[in-house]
Amino acid sequence: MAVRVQTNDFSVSDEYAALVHNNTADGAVVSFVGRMRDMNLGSTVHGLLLEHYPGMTEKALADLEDHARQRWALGHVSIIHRVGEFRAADQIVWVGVTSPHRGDAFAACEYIMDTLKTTAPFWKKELTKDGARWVDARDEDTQRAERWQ
Amino acid sequence: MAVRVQTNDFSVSDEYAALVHNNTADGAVVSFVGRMRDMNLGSTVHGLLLEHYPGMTEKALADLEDHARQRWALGHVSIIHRVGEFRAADQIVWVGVTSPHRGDAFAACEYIMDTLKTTAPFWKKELTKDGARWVDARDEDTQRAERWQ
Amino acid sequence: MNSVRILFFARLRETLPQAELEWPWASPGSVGDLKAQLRAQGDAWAALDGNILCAVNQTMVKLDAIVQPGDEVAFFPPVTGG
Amino acid sequence: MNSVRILFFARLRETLPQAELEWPWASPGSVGDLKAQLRAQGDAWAALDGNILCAVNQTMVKLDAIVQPGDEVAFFPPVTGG
Repeated sequence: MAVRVQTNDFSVSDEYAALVHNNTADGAVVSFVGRMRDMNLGSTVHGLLLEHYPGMTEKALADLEDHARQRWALGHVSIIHRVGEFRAADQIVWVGVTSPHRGDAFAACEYIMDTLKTTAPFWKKELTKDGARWVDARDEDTQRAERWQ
Repeated sequence: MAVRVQTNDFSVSDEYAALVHNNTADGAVVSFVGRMRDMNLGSTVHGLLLEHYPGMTEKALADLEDHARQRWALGHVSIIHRVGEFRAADQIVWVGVTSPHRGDAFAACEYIMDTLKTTAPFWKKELTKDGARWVDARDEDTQRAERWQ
Repeated sequence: MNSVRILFFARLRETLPQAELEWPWASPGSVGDLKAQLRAQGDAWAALDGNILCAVNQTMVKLDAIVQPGDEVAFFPPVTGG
Repeated sequence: MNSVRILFFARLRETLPQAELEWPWASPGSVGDLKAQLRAQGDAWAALDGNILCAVNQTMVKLDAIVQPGDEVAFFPPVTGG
């Protein structure tokens, strides 16, 4: 499949359809959608800016797909990460994985998200009533990523 | 949300839309779709019959949702399992879960599928060129379900 | 009520002489007792000997669970949905 | 080529005096050396002292990785996408 970094929105329906099109070998399809929450650390967040490192982001996502394929039996993999400006409930990231095996599909999808969180060069800046603030990396994300090593 | 046992197909697009409708609290959406494969145990499978225990199936799926909610912080949960006759690539089962937390959404979705596989009263019968055969339960499924206990 | 309603599913439903039946059951007893009574009807009921699961009133139970008169009892092979 | 191109992102990009620059780099040396040279320009570059990640030619590396003349080097805070 493909990885994409884009400002425009994606359609879960279209992305799902692409994963299963002409695919009778894979019984399992696992997908993750990351959306903007309206609350974080107690303040109401009314907007989000997502900055990235153009070029490296695409490379980092492609590497994630490669590493996942080395580890699990996967059919199709698609990763989309949006950048730019977001409002509450906007879709930010999509990861879709198909496999003949349910366990492989779940593991690969979660691995990609966990590892993306610590290795792909995206940075979030939240807009709250008290102003803009860069989001700090969370220890929990580091720990979740380390489980896969 | 709801659990449903039905003969008719479901729309991934509609089910996803229902999970996130008016939902700005949950940043994570994980979904699983189980589809009919055209191969199993080395034979080409051209059809599948899915029998169930009416009444108990709905109860078993509702129990799965309850147990998942006791264990993880979940927003919406939907579980759909079809019964009847299937062809290759047909959709059989849908599990969709939302949560403020990515880890909870992944765990709950996988827990529901793993536990469904060993506790919900559905039985598959495969139609192959050599005739019909009941699908045997797999040790792997039992082991996957036991991980959650 | 002095009987239980018994249902069989999947391979059992096809293999046993009956897919469902009413069975005399005047007082509480275990699932294991009920299964033994059914099996004692003859070799046509041998399919009950294998790895068979049981639900009482639509909840999965073990062989030592108690069946009350009026209960719905189901026997079936390990499940294979999903 | 006797320089490297340096990029900063997110909080670093906003905090440091420059968002990107060309830096003289005539022969191979470590990321740690390069970072120390940048930091030595003055306290306006103190933001480099924290927990800062580095990528050379768009691959994440550690401080002991070697930077060649002509490389693209990026410094940035821990990532927070997804």
